[in-house]
Amino acid sequence: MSTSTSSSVTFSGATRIYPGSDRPAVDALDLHIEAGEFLVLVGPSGCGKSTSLRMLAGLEEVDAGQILIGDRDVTHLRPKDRDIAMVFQNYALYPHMTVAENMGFALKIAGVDKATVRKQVEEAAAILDLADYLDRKPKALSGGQRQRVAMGRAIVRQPSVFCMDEPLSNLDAKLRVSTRTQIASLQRRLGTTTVYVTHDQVEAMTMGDRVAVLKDGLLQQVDTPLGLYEKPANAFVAGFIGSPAMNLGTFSVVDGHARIGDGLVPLPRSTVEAVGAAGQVQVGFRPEALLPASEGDPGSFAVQALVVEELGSDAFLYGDLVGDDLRADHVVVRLPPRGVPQKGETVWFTVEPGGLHAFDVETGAALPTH
Amino acid sequence: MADPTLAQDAGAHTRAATPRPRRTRSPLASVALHGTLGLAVLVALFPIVWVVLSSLKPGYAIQSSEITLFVEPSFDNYVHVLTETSFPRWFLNSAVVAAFTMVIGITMSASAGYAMSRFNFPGRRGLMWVFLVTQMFPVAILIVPIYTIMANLGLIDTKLSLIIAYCTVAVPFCAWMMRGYFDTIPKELDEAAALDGLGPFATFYRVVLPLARPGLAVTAFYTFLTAWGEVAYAIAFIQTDENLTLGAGLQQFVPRFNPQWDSLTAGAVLITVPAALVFFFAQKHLVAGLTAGGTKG
Amino acid sequence: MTLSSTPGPTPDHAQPAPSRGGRLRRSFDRHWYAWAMVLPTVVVLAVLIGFPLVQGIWQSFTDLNESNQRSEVCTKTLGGGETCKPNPDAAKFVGLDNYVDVVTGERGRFWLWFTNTVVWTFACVSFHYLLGLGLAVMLNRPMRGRGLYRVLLILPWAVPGFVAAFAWRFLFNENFGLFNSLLTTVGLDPVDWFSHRWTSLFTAITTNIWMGVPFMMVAILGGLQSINADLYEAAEMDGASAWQRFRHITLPGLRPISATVILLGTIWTFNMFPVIFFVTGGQPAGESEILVTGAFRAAFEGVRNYSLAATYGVLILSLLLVFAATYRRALRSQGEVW
Amino acid sequence: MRRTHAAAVAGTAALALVLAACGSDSDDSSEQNEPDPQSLSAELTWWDTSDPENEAPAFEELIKRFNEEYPDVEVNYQSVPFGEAQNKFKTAASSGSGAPDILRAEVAWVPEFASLGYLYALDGTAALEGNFLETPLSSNEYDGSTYGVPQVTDTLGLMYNKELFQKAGLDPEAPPTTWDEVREASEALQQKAGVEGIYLNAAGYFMLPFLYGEGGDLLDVDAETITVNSEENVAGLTVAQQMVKDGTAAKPNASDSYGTMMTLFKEGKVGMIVNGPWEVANIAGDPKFGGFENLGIAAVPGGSEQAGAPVGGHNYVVWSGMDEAKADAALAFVEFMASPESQAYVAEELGLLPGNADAYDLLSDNEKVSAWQGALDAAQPRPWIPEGGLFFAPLDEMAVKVLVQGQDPKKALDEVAETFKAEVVPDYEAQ
Repeated sequence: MSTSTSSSVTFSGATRIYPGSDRPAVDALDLHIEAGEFLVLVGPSGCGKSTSLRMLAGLEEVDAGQILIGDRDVTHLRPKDRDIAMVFQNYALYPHMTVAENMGFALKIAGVDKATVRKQVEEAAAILDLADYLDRKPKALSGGQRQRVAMGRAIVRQPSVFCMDEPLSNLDAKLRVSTRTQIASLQRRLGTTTVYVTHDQVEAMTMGDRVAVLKDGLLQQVDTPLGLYEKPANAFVAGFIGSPAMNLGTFSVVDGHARIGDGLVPLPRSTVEAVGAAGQVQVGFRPEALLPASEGDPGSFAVQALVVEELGSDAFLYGDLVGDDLRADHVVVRLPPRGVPQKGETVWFTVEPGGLHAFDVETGAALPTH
Repeated sequence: MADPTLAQDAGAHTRAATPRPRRTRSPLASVALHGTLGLAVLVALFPIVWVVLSSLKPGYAIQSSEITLFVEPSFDNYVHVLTETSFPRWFLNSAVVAAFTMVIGITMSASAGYAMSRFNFPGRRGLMWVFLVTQMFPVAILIVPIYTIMANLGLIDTKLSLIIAYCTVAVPFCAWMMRGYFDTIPKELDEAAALDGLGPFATFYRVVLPLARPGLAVTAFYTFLTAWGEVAYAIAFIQTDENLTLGAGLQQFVPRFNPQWDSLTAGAVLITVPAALVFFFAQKHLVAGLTAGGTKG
Repeated sequence: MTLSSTPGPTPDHAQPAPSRGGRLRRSFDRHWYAWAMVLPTVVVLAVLIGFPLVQGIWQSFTDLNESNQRSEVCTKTLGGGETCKPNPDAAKFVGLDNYVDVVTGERGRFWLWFTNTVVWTFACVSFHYLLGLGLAVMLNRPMRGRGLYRVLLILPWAVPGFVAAFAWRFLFNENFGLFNSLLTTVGLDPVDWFSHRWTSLFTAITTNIWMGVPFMMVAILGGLQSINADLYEAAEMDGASAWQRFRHITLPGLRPISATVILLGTIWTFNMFPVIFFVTGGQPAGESEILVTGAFRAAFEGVRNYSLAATYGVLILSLLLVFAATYRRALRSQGEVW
Repeated sequence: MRRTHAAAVAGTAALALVLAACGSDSDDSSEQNEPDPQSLSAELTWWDTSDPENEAPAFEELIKRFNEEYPDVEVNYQSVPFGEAQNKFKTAASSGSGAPDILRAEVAWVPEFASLGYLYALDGTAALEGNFLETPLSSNEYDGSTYGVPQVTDTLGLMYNKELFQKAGLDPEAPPTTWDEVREASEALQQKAGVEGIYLNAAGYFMLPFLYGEGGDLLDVDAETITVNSEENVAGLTVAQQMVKDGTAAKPNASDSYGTMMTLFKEGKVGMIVNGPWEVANIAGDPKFGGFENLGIAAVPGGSEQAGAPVGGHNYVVWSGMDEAKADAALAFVEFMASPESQAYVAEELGLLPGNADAYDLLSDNEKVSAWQGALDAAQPRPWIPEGGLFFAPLDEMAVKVLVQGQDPKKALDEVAETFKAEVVPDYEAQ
């Protein structure tokens, strides 16, 4: 299959306000996606990720700002003139057409001759392992097959941009994992710019070249998966990315230390300076960033184990901070699988060097930690 | 859902209430159920049967002090109506008027229903109410002003005048119903079509309409029936035998004195048969079509 | 691939124009096809119903009738020219006189017709609904011959209205009708159906119920099939009896469709002209007339009184509007929205 | 006598009327420019309201004959059911489009249509030159002009079953002449023949013989007074009600009482009815009745004052919206249809009574026509005013109230008078 000319995508102050609502669903989104890049839009439901994608596809009005595909301003172009293809969450296959007709429909509309359509459909079907099903109607296919037809319909067109709106959410867990890798590898093979929407941060982390995190219509951060993981721009991103989620809590700052439970964890000087007179800081550390310690070790704090999950390769301890009755949040700690503490035991931990994240209590913005 | 093509991709569709595996009914309950339904069928059929029986009697025996099921049964009345009156012409006219009303009515109500279902255009909510209000003003009072309008358009004594008038009667309800039906067809299909390069009209025509067949069947049936046996507009607008339709034509069998019961009963049976046939072919779709329309209506 | 090449030049409106004209233009660009799709219907309804309706509202405040609608009265003699003189009593504005006359019973019998209409509408719609519901529930069960029952029960719908009216009038005929003959056969006295207000209305109501049940039945049957069968199984697990399942699952599940068909049924029945007109003809002595038929006779017998007809039309429309608004509010309060 | 209408003198024999009424004021101006029938060319539309099954063929035959004389005048014959024609014509005429050039109008419609400007006045035209019966002709007059030409006339008479009369020991050649005699005959029929004596149609028009019989009328047109609730009318109506109450007459139905009356009479289940010439062919043709020989026809029975029945019938009228270029053709057609020969033909075929007096000369040996001679003697014109079309709805209700529901005649008539005052003739004085 020949590779298509792939284009960059640029959102420039793109805003969408639904009629009857005061708050923008997408608020002045600025985002540049390189040609050939796989970008994932992720965020909790209602964050505007789907709306952003639909604005790009031309299915949603753009109330302010611009959207460019390559150098072309497509802000007010009709969907069909944007040279994009989309995979819908429920696939939106035409029930009255066969698989082949579904896949070739766009080409047929564009006036491509029948033989070429058939050829391209067959090529796509071969890639997606759908060759045996071309003459079936969608209702005669399994969920996974339908999903592949939807993919096939998109790739047959060889568009300059793929838009995918949670295309895996209707599959069972196991199929989701395998399809995830198939889509990612297919995208890499085709080299088509792809904007992929999901609410599942695992999907986002595993599939995207870069991941854009949205919340309440506002772009929080765009970075590579690892970049997001290691340098979250704010507490929201920090809490959203990673599984199990980062331990986050607000603690008072005492003499350059954060008081965490009974313990005092030293804070970097730059952090303390940034906290200033506020006296409180939001501190985060990932479950794998805690090291076992003994009582009395400097910078250590105590956790009383409530539940211990043993997964074989890892173990996770869920516990309460000792000495901080006010806090209800549990602390999650990843432990090596052997010799895990018992339920009810009190265990001491320190944060590994560089494993500490600090955020402004008010704004949630990341504070310097070096 | 009677139409399986819709059932799967719609996602939101509930599981059809197909016969569940149930305990078998007790014989008594079974008798009660069939008895009640049998009685209902009897009530539904017997006026029709009575007219059919009457149509087989000679004219003088139809309204008579002695009530009998059969009096010299024959098809003479049918032969008379079909060969010696203008009935065949009226029948043809009715067929033409009903067919065009059906086609135009479906087109109008489906496109209006689609617009109301899919596009959030200014005036949409008001339109739903307007459609309702048009059903509230009595037709009997509207006939004279509508006649004047038709006269100004030069449409008096044309079949077109009837077709237009019948559309005003049938389209509001049908548009309401079609809107409900379109609401059950996933919007993503339209969006997929838009991305595949179809404009709004082509999307409607090539993607949505083929999926709306049950709804269209109901609309077809409803518009057909509206036009087929209508009397009041036909009497007012049609001036010549050339264009007379069945409803109005049959009134000629009921002159001031001396009603032609023989011709009238035979005509009544003949007028009902095509409606019943149309209904028979549409009925498979009726339930599914009204479901969607009604649920969301 | 040629397909992925850039289509034509960018349209001129690509740059958002903040001006008011631009916004209107954008609104048009965005909605023109929606408007185009409703336009034929709206135009036809506006011309054939909207215009007469507005005209009717205006006319109901005048004394317009067939004889005073022209400003001149002309006498044409065949082959001998024409003489015209101004109409001495041309139509004029009379304010609310028509409404006062009608509502006080000065002209016509508004309150008699109104009560008849209410009884008629209520009886017809409730029986339509209850019988339709009962039959639909029965037909929704798996059983032998279900398809046949359904076809036969829907058949009355296919009978044109005036044919049905004629058939029933025939059956109720006092001297030659089947019903009285059956009553006599079983030793009862024949009934003078059309000699009393209520028996006369009864004949019309019976006819209309017969005509209208199939529509309701089909609509409700459709509604029943859209109720999730899981709910019944869950309820059975919870130990609900058949009646409780009907009460707590079937009825609430049918509420959306019921709301629609009852509203439409009420409007249609309220204005159902042919059944009363053909079956009872208003007998005895106009006592079984409903508003539409009464209004028709009052305004269209002899010299037509257009303003009176319009007055009745506006009154009927207002009554139905009040009903629809109240009904909608009641539904809203129960959480139904349409 | 309260009647003051000009045509009141018409209570003389029909044939005498012929002589008295012959178009005295017909001037001969139109005769001079009478067009050549061959050269006349036009297309006319005629709405006929007669029975399309039984009566229409005769009229279509006349059109054929007309075309022999006027080959280029095309007449589009359209049968319009009587019950629809009035509204249909008015709707079309008031909108100025779609009305026929020529209409067969019931006598009461003409003044109403004329007052609305829907008709051409025919004064001074050839169409009015015929020798028309004065009473039918008078129904065409409005405001000093004449708007129509009589086609047929009719009235109500007593129709009876001769065979049943014989069975009951009554003389079939000496029918009852008063309501009291009807009562006696009815008793005989009930007792000896085992059938109902008489069936009274519970409708306003059919009550008129009872009112006229006591010397009553609906309105006094000259004095502009509503007289419908006069003592005479109450008395007349009481006679009718009494006949139903004491069983002399069969209890009428509220709905379709006319059809019931006809069916029972044709079946030989009732001995006498009051009805008009339009039913003669129908009754005579019914297999259960026994043919025309079995049908007796007489004048309506009289009350204490006189025997009186309303005049009915139909006229030819010309729509004022017709293109005047077609005037000659339209007049020629109406003239032809109203000619003695044409009317005599219709009478021969259908048994209807001509409106043209000269037609009776051609029908002297037609027993179906001559049978009505006595009844026509008793014919009285109705008040020919535009509001005439509004009389009968309240009167029909009144008839049902009195005959079917047994209400007090005085009260029922007072209600009619109120309705007349409120809705029909508000300018008239109540009595």
